[in-house]
Amino acid sequence: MIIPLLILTPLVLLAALGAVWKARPVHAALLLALSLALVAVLYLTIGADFIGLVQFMVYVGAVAILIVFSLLITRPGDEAEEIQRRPRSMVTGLICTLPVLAVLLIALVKGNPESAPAVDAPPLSIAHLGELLFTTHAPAVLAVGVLLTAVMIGAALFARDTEKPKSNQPEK
Amino acid sequence: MIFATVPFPSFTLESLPQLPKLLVEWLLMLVGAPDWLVSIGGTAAMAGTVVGVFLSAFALLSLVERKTLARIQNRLGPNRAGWFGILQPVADGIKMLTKEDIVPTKAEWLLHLAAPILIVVPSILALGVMPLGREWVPVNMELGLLFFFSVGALTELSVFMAGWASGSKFPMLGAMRAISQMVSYELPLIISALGVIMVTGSLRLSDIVVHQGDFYFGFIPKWNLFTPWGFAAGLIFYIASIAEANRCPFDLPEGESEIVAGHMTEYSGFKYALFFMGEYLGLFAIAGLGVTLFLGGWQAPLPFLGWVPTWIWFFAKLAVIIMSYLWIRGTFPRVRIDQLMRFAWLCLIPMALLTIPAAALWVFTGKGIVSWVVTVPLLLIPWVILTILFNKRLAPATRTYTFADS
Amino acid sequence: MSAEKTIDRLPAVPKPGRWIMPGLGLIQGLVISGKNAIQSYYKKDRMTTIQYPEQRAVISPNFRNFPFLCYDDDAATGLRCTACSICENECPPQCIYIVLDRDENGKSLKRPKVFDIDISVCMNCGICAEVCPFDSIYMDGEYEMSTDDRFGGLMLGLDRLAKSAEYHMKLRPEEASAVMAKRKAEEEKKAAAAAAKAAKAKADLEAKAKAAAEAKAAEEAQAATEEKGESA
Amino acid sequence: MISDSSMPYSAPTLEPGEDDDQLLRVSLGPQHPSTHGVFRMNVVLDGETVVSLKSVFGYLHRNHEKLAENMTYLSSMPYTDRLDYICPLTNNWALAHAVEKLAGIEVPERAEFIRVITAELTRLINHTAFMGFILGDMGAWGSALMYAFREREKILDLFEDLTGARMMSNFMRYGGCRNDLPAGWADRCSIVVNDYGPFLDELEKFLVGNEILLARTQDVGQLPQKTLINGGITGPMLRAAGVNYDIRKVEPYGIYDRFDFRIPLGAKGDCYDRIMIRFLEMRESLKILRQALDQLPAGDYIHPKAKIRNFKPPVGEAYARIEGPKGELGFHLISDGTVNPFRYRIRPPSFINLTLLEDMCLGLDLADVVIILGSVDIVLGEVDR
Amino acid sequence: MSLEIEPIVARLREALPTAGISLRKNPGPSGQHSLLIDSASLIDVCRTLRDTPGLEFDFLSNVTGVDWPVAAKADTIAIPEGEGTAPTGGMLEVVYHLYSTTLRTGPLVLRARTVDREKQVQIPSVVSVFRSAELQEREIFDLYGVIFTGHPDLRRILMWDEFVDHPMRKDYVAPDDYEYEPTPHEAVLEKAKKHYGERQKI
Repeated sequence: MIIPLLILTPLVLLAALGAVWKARPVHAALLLALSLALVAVLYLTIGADFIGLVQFMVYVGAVAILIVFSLLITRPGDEAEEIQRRPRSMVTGLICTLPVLAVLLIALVKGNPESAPAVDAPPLSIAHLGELLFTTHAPAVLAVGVLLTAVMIGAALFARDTEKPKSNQPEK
Repeated sequence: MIFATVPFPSFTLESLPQLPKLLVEWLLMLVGAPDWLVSIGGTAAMAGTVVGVFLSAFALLSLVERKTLARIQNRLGPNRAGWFGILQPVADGIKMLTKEDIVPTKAEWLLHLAAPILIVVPSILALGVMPLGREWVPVNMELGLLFFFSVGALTELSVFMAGWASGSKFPMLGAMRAISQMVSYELPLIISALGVIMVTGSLRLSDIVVHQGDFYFGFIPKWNLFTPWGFAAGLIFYIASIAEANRCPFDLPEGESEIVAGHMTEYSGFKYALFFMGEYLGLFAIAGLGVTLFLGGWQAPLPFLGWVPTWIWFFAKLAVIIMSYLWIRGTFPRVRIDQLMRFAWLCLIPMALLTIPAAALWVFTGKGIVSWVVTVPLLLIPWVILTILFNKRLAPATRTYTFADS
Repeated sequence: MSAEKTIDRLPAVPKPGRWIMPGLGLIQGLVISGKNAIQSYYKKDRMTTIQYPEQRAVISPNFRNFPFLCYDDDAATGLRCTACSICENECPPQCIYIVLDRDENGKSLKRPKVFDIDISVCMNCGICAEVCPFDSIYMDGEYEMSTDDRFGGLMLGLDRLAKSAEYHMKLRPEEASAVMAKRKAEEEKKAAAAAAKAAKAKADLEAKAKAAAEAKAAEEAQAATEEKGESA
Repeated sequence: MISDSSMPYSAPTLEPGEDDDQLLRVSLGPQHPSTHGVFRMNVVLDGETVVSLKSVFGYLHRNHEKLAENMTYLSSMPYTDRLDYICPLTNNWALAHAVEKLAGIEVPERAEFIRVITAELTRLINHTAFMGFILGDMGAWGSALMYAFREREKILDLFEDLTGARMMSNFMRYGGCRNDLPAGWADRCSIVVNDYGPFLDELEKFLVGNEILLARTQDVGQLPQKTLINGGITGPMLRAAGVNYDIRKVEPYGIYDRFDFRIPLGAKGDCYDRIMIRFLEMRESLKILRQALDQLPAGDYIHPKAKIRNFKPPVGEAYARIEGPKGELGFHLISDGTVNPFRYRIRPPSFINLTLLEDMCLGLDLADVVIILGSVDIVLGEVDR
Repeated sequence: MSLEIEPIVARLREALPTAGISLRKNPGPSGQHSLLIDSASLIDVCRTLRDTPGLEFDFLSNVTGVDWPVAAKADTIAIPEGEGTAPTGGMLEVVYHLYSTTLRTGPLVLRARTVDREKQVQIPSVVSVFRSAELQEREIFDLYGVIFTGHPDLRRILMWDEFVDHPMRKDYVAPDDYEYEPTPHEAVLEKAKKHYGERQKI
């Protein structure tokens, strides 16, 4: 069980670091997609098939594609000025991440390993998961559904006014 | 002791495709390899058979496509290489291998190399999950369908890499079109597959095929296609699968009359062949899924044909679907990018969403005559409204032509 | 005739306002391409292509490719061409090159010593055949003339251009027969003219001879009378 | 955009300043699958819509006019086959018509009929090939093209019989034709003409109802009638916009006034109308062909006193035009009495029909540019001369 | 059908009294007589021809460039009625053929001439009146060297932009910088040059 974990986690870290460090936006985006994919593989190795495949589908299939697609459309500028303002962005980045790191370390140290749930719990079957999702957690699913539709309508409205009227020059 | 007596694997015609796996396992056991090595050897052999079968099908399809297109255009098609052109794929393969592989200077060579590989990988992974015969299911995953769609998402990423890494303008345009097309056609593809999951109750593909097992009144097979919601969802799945595989009339990314070869413009040599392999294997995967979901996978069409090995039915149905793709490719012109989008978002997705309540009603009203009476209008009326709307606003105007005598 | 009724029909345009299934036109297109595919197996008329090296397309007798020089009975002597180089002047891309054959003291032998056609320049327009007054140059029907030598290979000299009148007869029977008839008629006319000239020449030869004879006779008579005169 | 007709020209040239990196400069280059030959368009795209389009000519420029000035009148006839190599016989007729007007030569009856028959057969070939090319531009690569070329082969075989070459006909002389119809040619021609009707129905069913074609060509590349006339557009493109101007009726040359045929006029003048007008024109050509084949008289195929070699037209100038399949093909000849023309000018319809290409394509997609160029139906031999 | 040109000239003179219009007879049997318009009033003449209801010449079919190295020769083609043009050096001429699509009247031939062949080669561009002249005038500029003032985009159209000379002029000598390739065709070219050579003299 441990071997895949030991192989994968450094790779994920490396990819994430690359995503942050890379000057060229497209390389950064692709490395981000790689790191998300590796996380999905991590899920698969510990037997959580559903969450692994959904992670792969949602993140690599949708989020990474949207980031990359926007890069393709806007074709962002050159890397020079991005490298030039790197020192300042480094500082702000550290300021934000240090507290998060602190919280993680505390949780790691304070939490005692025994209380963690037994590793060999019976693997969750999809039907059971489905029932759980739509009976006990139904309100949460419905809330997420409403949120998503609101986002979809917002995006549609937002896209509408910037779209040029398609001039088929009926009468120029 | 080395040749411990291991019974030679007994196989019937039905489990013929299992033969390589059984042989490898028998050999390994003969040699006395440890268990984990035997299982790995078996799965490797199974994977080998799947890849072998579908690569030879790809070679055959590249020849059959050129010959059927030729027949539609009243000519013979390749008949010089080998008897009736049978060696044409070999000739193409050799040509592709020997052609010089040019990488443009402005291209990012790593992404330029990675793109074709990343296009072929997902199609083969998707084929691994497909139930090809009663005893021939390479990987019987409980989440077969979900695995199929999540792996399918990788092709868009590789198309982007191909388009962006080539550095020149036409691939850029091609990549833009390809991604927008694939993203907007993945939605109707998945939604139309939801109906089947709801009715079957499981994501395992072999369960779906078993569910479509017996026959109405003895001779009409209980495939999902012959149910109202199944017919609508099947049609939408068929159209969306054409768009997903970038086949004509939706072959915009590689619209050769506008942007030369889209994201594949800057490729030559074997990388270009990899793109085609990826496209054709993707076509097999999508058509295979269509057959599994709606045409009853490896089920026999008529009850008394049970003795025929089941994987023959799967490949026969697959051939029929792919011949229809070729027929469409020989006839239709290409759609423009905004029409493509409008068709997907305004027509396909609403109709696909409609099939879900129809499937629900179908199950709750007991799958009998009553459910037919309930679901058919639920599907038909919105469709008629949609076409009337289409005729009024978007339909092409009918033109009257005057004739001048002087 | 069936064709007549389809001439005036306007294209099948759906009546406005009626509800039409959107996919109808597409299905009609499929039916047509399907029909073409199936009929291409058994209907000869549907087939567009032929298998070139094995089957050959039937070319019409009037087909014109690069020119050739016609000779009557023997390539060296019977060449009809008299090197008048009218075709050389009229050739639009100027691809004919003629050198007149002269004997030692410079008199023209009315025969081309060199007659080259550069078939990489010639566009087989047929003007040389049209303007040739001596019906010696005609357009050939042979089209497989590719060579691997870009310089010498495409420069056809007299040896490769000259072809017999029988070849011309085989190539274009009616044109060749018309030319042969015309030439035979000219021969007869020339022969007749020659015969007439010869006859006239003989006639006035005899006339001269007769005149000479009479003159001689007259002299003898005169001489005889002189002798009589002297003797008397 | 185009303001009112009094000041017709204000093409929206893109100032370099306004260009930012959002715009994509693409050159649909001379080597491109759907430019019907070596023709280049520098297109500036904002996303997929065209912002500016400058066309570049001259890749196939052989300067036929300079050659003609150094050659005799007869020698420049084979070069007219190379102008619009899809319809060589109408080019030959245009030059013969101009020289006959320049020198005042009459043409015997039978030659006039042969000219009308070959011209209308050429119009059939051109419009059938157009259907194949326009479908190819739209993406149905090959099907309509091969059907069109299958029928075109039959007519080209007729031309091979008549003129000696399928395409490079070099068939007209000043005062008639080069040779008479070979035996049995007229019957073979009427068989081909009879089979053409059913083929047109089949091609029409394959093409016209097709929803994708309708969606792709309707309201694409449409211009008002006044701009079209002002831009010098002639031929099916002009009549698709509803302007009733066909030189066979406006200025009847040859014996077109003896045949009854109609001129189809379009409604809006977009790409769909241009396709339909060419369909209906093919049907009218079939009518003319049937009448001409019925009334074909006997007689000599060339004026007996027509001079083939060192033909010297009198001093003067003449401009004559015919209704070619692509538009008004005219020849402006100035003769100074010698064997060579002093000035030999060709009025190429494909070249001048490209004047308004940019106006038609502004605001549309890259895919539309390809179809609009296809609907203009250009042949680069005639555009670049 | 050659249209009678006198009433058109009369209407034009009455509409534009100051314009320099002179009738030119065409000796050939085609009977297409032409109007020589001096450059200053070319655009006004075109605009009146297009807009006046009676004339309505709204379709400029053809624009031809002609190079007259000897101006007097032009008078043999377009015979002036009264005084002939002073035989100066050479000149460049542009011939316009106008048609009316509504009245269906025949070719109205207009001629515009430059002062000489070297420096003063300006002719006002009629693109502002007839859009069809745009590409044809660019071609005449490219092949003859006539500079059309007021043309929106006067560039070379057929030759490549760096090309220097104007190929259609009578005195143009083709540069022999083609990549020379020895062919047995040499003899033919000499003979042709010798034969066709002397015919180029004017």
